[in-house]
Amino acid sequence: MVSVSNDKNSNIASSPPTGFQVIFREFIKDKLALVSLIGIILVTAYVFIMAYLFINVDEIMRVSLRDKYAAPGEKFLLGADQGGRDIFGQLVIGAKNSLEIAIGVTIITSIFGIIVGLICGYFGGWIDNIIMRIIDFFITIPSLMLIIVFVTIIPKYSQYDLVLIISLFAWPGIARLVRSKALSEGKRDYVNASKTLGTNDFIIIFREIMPNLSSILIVETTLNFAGNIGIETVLSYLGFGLPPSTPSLGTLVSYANNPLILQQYWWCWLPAALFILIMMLAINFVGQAFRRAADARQRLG
Amino acid sequence: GGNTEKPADTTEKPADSETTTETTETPEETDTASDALFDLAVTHDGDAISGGMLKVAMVKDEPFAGIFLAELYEDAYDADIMAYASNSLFEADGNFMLSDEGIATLEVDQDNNKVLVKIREGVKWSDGNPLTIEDVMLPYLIIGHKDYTGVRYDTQFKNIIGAEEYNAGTADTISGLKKLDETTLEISFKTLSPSIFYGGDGLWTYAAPAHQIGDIPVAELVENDAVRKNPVTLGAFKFDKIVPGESVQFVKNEHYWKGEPKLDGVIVQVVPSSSISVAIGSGEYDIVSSFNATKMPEIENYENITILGRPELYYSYLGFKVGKYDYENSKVVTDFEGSKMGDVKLRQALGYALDIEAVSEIYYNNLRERANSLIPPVFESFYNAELKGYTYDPDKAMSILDEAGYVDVDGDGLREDPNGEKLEIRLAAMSGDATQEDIISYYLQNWKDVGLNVTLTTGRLIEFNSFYDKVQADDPEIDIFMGAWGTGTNPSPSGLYGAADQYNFSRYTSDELEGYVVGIDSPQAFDAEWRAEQFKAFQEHIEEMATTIPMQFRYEIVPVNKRVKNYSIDYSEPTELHEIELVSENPVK
Amino acid sequence: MKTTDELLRIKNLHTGFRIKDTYFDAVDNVSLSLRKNEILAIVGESGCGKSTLATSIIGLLDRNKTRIQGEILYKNKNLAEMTEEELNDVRGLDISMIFQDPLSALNPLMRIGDQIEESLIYHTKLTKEQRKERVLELLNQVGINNPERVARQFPHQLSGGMRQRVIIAIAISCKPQIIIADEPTTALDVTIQAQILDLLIDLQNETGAGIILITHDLGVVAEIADRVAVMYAGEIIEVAPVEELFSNPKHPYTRSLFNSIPQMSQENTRLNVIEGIVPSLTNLPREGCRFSSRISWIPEEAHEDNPTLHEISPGHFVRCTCWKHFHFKSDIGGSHHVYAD
Amino acid sequence: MWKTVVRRVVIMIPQLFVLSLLVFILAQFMPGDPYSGAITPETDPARIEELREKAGLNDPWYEQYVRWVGNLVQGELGKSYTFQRSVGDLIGEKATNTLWLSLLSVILLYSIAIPLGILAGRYNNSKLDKSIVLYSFISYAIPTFVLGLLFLYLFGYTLRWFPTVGSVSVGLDPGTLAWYWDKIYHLILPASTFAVLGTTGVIQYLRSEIIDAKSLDYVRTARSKGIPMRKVYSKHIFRNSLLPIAAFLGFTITGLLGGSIIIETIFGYPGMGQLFINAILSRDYSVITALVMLYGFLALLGSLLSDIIMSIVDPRIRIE
Amino acid sequence: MMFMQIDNLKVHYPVRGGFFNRVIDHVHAVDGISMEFEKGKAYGLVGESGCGKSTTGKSIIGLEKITSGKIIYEGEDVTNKRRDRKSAYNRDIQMIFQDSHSAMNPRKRVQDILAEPIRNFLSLSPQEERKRINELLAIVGMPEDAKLKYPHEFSGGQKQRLGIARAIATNPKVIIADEPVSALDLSVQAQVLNFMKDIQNEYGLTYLFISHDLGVVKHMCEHISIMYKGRFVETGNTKEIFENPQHIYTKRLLSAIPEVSPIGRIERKRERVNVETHYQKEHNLSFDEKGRVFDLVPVTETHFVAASPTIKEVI
Ligand SMILES: Nc1ncnc2c1ncn2[C@@H]1O[C@H](COP(=O)(O)OP(=O)(O)OP(=O)(O)O)[C@@H](O)[C@H]1O
Ligand SMILES: Nc1ncnc2c1ncn2[C@@H]1O[C@H](COP(=O)(O)OP(=O)(O)OP(=O)(O)O)[C@@H](O)[C@H]1O
Ligand SMILES: [Mg+2]
Ligand SMILES: [Mg+2]
Repeated sequence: MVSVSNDKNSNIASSPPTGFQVIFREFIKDKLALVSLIGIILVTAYVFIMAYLFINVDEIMRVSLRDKYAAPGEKFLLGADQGGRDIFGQLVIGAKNSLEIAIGVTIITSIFGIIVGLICGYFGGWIDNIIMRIIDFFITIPSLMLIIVFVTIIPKYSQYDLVLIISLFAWPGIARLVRSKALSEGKRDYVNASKTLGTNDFIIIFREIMPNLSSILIVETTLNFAGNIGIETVLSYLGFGLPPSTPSLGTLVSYANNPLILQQYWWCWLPAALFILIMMLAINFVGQAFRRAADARQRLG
Repeated sequence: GGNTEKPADTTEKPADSETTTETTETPEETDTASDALFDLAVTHDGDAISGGMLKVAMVKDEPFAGIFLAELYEDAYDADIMAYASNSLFEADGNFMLSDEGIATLEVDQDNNKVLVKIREGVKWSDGNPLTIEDVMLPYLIIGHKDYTGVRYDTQFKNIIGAEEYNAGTADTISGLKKLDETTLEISFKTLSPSIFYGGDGLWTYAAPAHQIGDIPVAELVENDAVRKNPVTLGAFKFDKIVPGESVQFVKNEHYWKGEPKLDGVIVQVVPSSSISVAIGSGEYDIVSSFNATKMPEIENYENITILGRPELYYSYLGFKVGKYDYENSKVVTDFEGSKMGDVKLRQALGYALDIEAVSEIYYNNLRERANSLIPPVFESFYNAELKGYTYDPDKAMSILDEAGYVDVDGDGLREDPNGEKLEIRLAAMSGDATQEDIISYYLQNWKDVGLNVTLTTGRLIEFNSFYDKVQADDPEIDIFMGAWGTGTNPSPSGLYGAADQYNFSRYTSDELEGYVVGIDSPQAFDAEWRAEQFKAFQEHIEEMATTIPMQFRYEIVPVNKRVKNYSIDYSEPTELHEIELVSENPVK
Repeated sequence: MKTTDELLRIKNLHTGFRIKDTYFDAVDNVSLSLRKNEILAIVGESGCGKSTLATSIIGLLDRNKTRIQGEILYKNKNLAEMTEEELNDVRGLDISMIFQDPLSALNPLMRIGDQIEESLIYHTKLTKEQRKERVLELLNQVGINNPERVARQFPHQLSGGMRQRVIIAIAISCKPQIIIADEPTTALDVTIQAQILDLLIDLQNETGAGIILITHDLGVVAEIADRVAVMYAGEIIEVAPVEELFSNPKHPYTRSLFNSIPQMSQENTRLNVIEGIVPSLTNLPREGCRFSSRISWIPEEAHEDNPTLHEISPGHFVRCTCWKHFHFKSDIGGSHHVYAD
Repeated sequence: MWKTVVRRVVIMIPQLFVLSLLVFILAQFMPGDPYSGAITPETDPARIEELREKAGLNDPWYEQYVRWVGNLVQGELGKSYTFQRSVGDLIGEKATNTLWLSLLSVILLYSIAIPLGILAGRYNNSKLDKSIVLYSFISYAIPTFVLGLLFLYLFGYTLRWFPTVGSVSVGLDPGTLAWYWDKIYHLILPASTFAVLGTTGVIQYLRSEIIDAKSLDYVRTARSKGIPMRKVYSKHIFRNSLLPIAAFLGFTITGLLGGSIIIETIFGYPGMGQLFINAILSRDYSVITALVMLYGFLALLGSLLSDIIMSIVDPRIRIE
Repeated sequence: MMFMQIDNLKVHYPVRGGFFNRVIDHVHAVDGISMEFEKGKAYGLVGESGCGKSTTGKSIIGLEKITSGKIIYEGEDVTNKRRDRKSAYNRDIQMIFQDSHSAMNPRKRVQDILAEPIRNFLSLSPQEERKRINELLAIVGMPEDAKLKYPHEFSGGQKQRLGIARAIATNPKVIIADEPVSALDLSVQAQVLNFMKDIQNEYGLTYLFISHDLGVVKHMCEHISIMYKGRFVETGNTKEIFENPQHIYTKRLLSAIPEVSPIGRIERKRERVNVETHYQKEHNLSFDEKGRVFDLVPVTETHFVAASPTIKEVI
């Protein structure tokens, strides 16, 4: 026992566990992650600025029949689709929509999942039992199917409804992960110490345990974020995503369903597909760097 | 598919926005109204090989239902497949009227409301059993049976004397059916109209193999193997193997009454719309049915195929709600004053504002054209070619609106109604493929260009089923709607424009209109000329009232591989399936 | 000592770990020898390099991250220069090892019998039946009562003491000449520890193997060791036969250690405290007497510049001559409130 | 063991019950019903109303629910309106296809992922490892449908190596070798898409397990026995790292079932996923509800299967 | 004067299993122990792993649910009040944990760690709080600049001292120390033990000192209880236990402790073997049919041993 715990001590002692420094060092070490991070920030900023300040959605979505499948060039930076609508504009707006949905879903599910997970993991007992049953239920049900069913029954649905629907099915996964981490974290003596030192449960949960899970939470949130971009595009691809005439990456990519477009009018789908691919990759690289930062054993820096 | 032997199907059906299904089962007729954009028949030369399998692709994104019995099927694709092994008794002439060429002949006794159906002797089912008059009677007993759950037990069917009693279970059989001898059946009707010559009024034009399915309880029929797996048929080919929902393999029917088919067999396969074009290019299929016109550019330049085309029995329209249906009393109540769309000028303006021409050209490659009337030109004798229709003319639209007092008073670029109130017109439109969304947004744009604020009911395109649900229920969210009808072979407006018709969706009726609608199907209409006049007057009247504005007629195109010989989709010179030949072992690539 | 008795000779061994592209020696110029029939204990505080020394001998360190210099002579061959394949012929057969944590040292998914049998497969020519028999024999030998059953069980089904016996059985399966035991009893309760220690003594008496026993528990050392090497900061600072060391410890570090054992002290007296902490690998003092900073009251001059092991009596070696000047700090009234970073 | 299994199955019942309620209520909210599209001018609307009445669509929802659950319990899944057949038969047919697809996907997935994961783990930090990791990242990042479409286009349309429609060619006699082969041939494209996409998780899991395992005590013990490295890897490291993967099998299969919706849509493969989308589009409730229930049930079975496998392969959690 | 008493304390953990995960059995982690604490004394709790030592400590301080039994503190029954976090009882009784590293939140600076009990139990102004923290650091011999560091920046011994500083922040009367030094090296262990003794003397603290190391317990405690399977087999003052062990289990435990002297080890080994065989033989006599430890019977006024009512006379 003795030497084991000492080894651990010395390991951790050699590098402080405080978040940002470690993360920073990790990024300095891993150039790819750094480039990814900067790229994500720049692209996101660009997309949002363009989408909110410079691009008029109505303008973009205006059908202009004479420009059907216009090739990339002067008039349209990335060409036009079958409705003669600017692909670039749609890409930007679509990216904005996908990102907003992903962000929305990530925030909602993270907050909800983290709170529920922490409470279950910390308190245990019947609260945990009941909520875990619910979570088990959610995890085993065929969520993609139910999302689709939901989308078809909501009468006047919007982007926000979509966020809520996806969130409804996405939080249990996070809650379960957080719970298991909180469960093991809650067994650590500093939690016991806080209890004996008179700190109340909610402070322990949110001020003691949560910060210690923060690195895992960051990693999970990042990877979930990537996943949520994915789910939106899949739904849009299947035709159950964003409402029509709302530009979406999934819709753009689904143009590739048509072999003619796939081959000849590649500009309709390829930019969106590449955007998704690169975005997911970049987020993933960043997530991996976070993960290494969170796990002392894997650190590079 | 370009089959030849389907009997007349008189029913009109709502057509959804894209598929060509509703009309694929139409019989052939000379296409006279349009200057042949396409060939109607292939002219591939070369020596035919003996036998060979004809590969037919059926463009469809879902599996087919696989109910291979004319009395029971509901999915038009099933009918498409069955065409190769059809149980049809009659053939039709170029005017869609039943002819004497088929297995059976029809004698109509107008005075006594009776018809005689006589079958040829020596016709055999695909299993070698002879066709009997019981086989002709069986379908009536199936459709009329109390356990029958299909839609074919309808008003028309009840026109057969004794059908209702039989259906209620109070009679063991339909009293109006009388077997006169081994080859003749007499059927008595309550009334008869010209529809009888098109296979309407309750006449059933198919036979069913009584020796195979006669003893199967009607309730169990639809799931029976005799319907699903090994139907016995009368057509040129017979069912051989079926992969449910995906494909069917036919082999030639040696007992075919017109002679042994030249092909060994036919394979019909469901092909998703996304892969069809490439498959055509690589010669995967010999004949492609239900090919969507929007995909035309994808195959235009292929050298290995001939593209056949013919007008479809179809029109799409813009409907205006000008009243309600009174479900208590089963009648249409027109109320121009109380309807947002009550002003005929407003309706006309909405029509003139639509740039349907551009849509037809760009999206449909001119495989659709601006419709000017509610009768497709194929029905040459009924079609009113003189009508101008509402061709694209935004200036006219604007001046009409100005005239009618729809002007922009608050300066937002959108017109207010004559009272100066904001005018928002709610459009219900059906969902379809990606193109459909573009087109609808383009139309909305068209209207905006003339200053009309038209928005979508529910904010999105509405799925086919619920679209008709809402339209039929007079959903207050709907001011105007875009629908389509497949006319079938009998373009009679009854059922769609009559004073009691639930499917009179615009809820317009008037004495004048009702006069035409009733007239067209009255006994007086056995006088063809008089009937034609009524048709033309009907079309004129609707154009004038603009409660339904025709939008598009469409073409059906059938890509055919260059190895296929003797194939035609001409309504008047139909392909004889048993005559089709192939000129090479392998498809032309 | 006769050289024929000598099983293993370590000469100037340096084992360094690579940390950020530099190698830091965790074992720094260690020379030692092990004789037949001898239990050599290596003691020292956590992090002083005991385990590193042991794993260097058997060659289990990750070659990409470590650097081993010097000689580890066994049967006139230098283990430090052997390839993995050559080492595999030695491991298990001639030299085997016992690890500290008996639970994690056994494959949780493998039956006990199979785990013991494994080394027999590669080092002996026994048939399957013979091996099975030998497994039972071994289990018997380490004092397991129902070997048939235990052989079929999985590690988690055994208690800590049993598992450690199994590990010992694995270690002795091929009758090795040398057994290296790295803290074999630290994870066990005292009663079980006693049993395991007794078992080791018995085994050694039976087989005549040389045992290197690594521990930080001086009590354990006193109970079973024949000779003791005390390590500090990667170096051996004192080597002596066990009675000699316990009765006459010389190096200030050794002496401090003895005086910090509660058992040794009189009741209600203060325990001895060594100022400062064990330096970590990256900032080990590499020059002079490594312990000097922790006995600051001993004048600089008292330490040797390059301290070497001096044989002060037969078999008793001490590094540095500062021991001559050592007296307890508490003896001169220092405070125990010491803060050092 | 059996007791535990039975217990788990018993626990599934309330879950399925809640799911059934949820699904049923949702289905009630769906606009339209199967008869709403069945209109022709000659069809008496009263006839349609009569058919609705006959089908019980006008009853209060709870009555319909009770009836539905009652039938469900008896294994009677209802009748598909669009296909006019018993849903059980219909799904049975499609389920076979989907199961074939899943099965082949799983086989392909593991036969790609396991060697790659093992190589990456064993030679970690090597060039090989890095390229495997990169591959796994990319296969994670690439959206399913993009990969599917590319495969379809490349191997299906352009190279024409594989068929692009259907599940089997017509004309072959079911049960013959040629028929089986043809089925597999039709499956290769969708299954490989599936497999490629699924590899990420397995590769990364295996890789990190193996890297971790290398420094575990029991591996050190094994090495100290002097057995060859090759054996240490195969008997200790790989075996121990692979066992959990075997246990994932259940989850993987349910995951694949979920993914089948997308894959089958892309490849037009007539399985349950495609059936589901079509049923949604045609408001074929009995099919929708039955499918959701079935997927839910399979998911539960999958997790049960995983638990059972886990308890079989891992003696530590062996259940009695 | 007994200012705290534990009366027939039991902590049973449910064991779940069978159908529906019902409770099918209980682990009797602590199964009826009684203790009395005098002010300013140190009580040792010794026993092999899993015998219930930690559970005892945790249940006293309120971290575990007590199944039955009573805790009387300063004449008041506090059994159910322990769970009220801010009660006076909780302020007066504190704990030092075995693993000093995991007992401190790695995300918090030393000053926040030390401030936690102060903020919870004492209402001090920020200045007073800062003063108190400085004071505490001085008590445990750490410089003030330690305040701004994180726990991982300290060595094991230092961390343990910080743990002690935190425990004494609210001037508690009782400290439960669960293996406070078993993770430490000898020399560091000495530091901490010395230090614990010092503050005990200075503040009159009462210790419940849990350890498996008899040497340490002997050094620290006046009174020792030997625990086995949730019950006491023997309790008495240190001298009595070491010089006159009564229970066979105590004897076995004592004989297993290695002497720090090689002299006489052969005899000790022989002795161990004797005790062991004796233990195996006597095992049935020393425990009841179910292997449960008998109730305690007095040997002297302070020395109690578990013995079967029938063989009481034999002892
Ligand atoms: N793989 C490694 N990489 C880098 N440093 C290491 C590694 N293994 C050990 N060390 C360092 O080498 C030094 C000696 O470690 P070693 O494990 O040999 O000590 P030890 O005496 O066995 O200690 P303990 O009593 O805690 O087991 C320590 O400072 C340790 O931190
Ligand atoms: N939460 C729990 N649920 C069930 N059993 C438990 C729980 N905590 C402890 N136990 C059991 O209670 C008994 C006493 O445990 P405890 O931790 O008090 O022992 P200990 O004497 O402190 O042991 P150690 O010296 O290993 O710390 C053990 O058998 C343990 O397995
Ligand atoms: Mg060590
Ligand atoms: Mg404990």
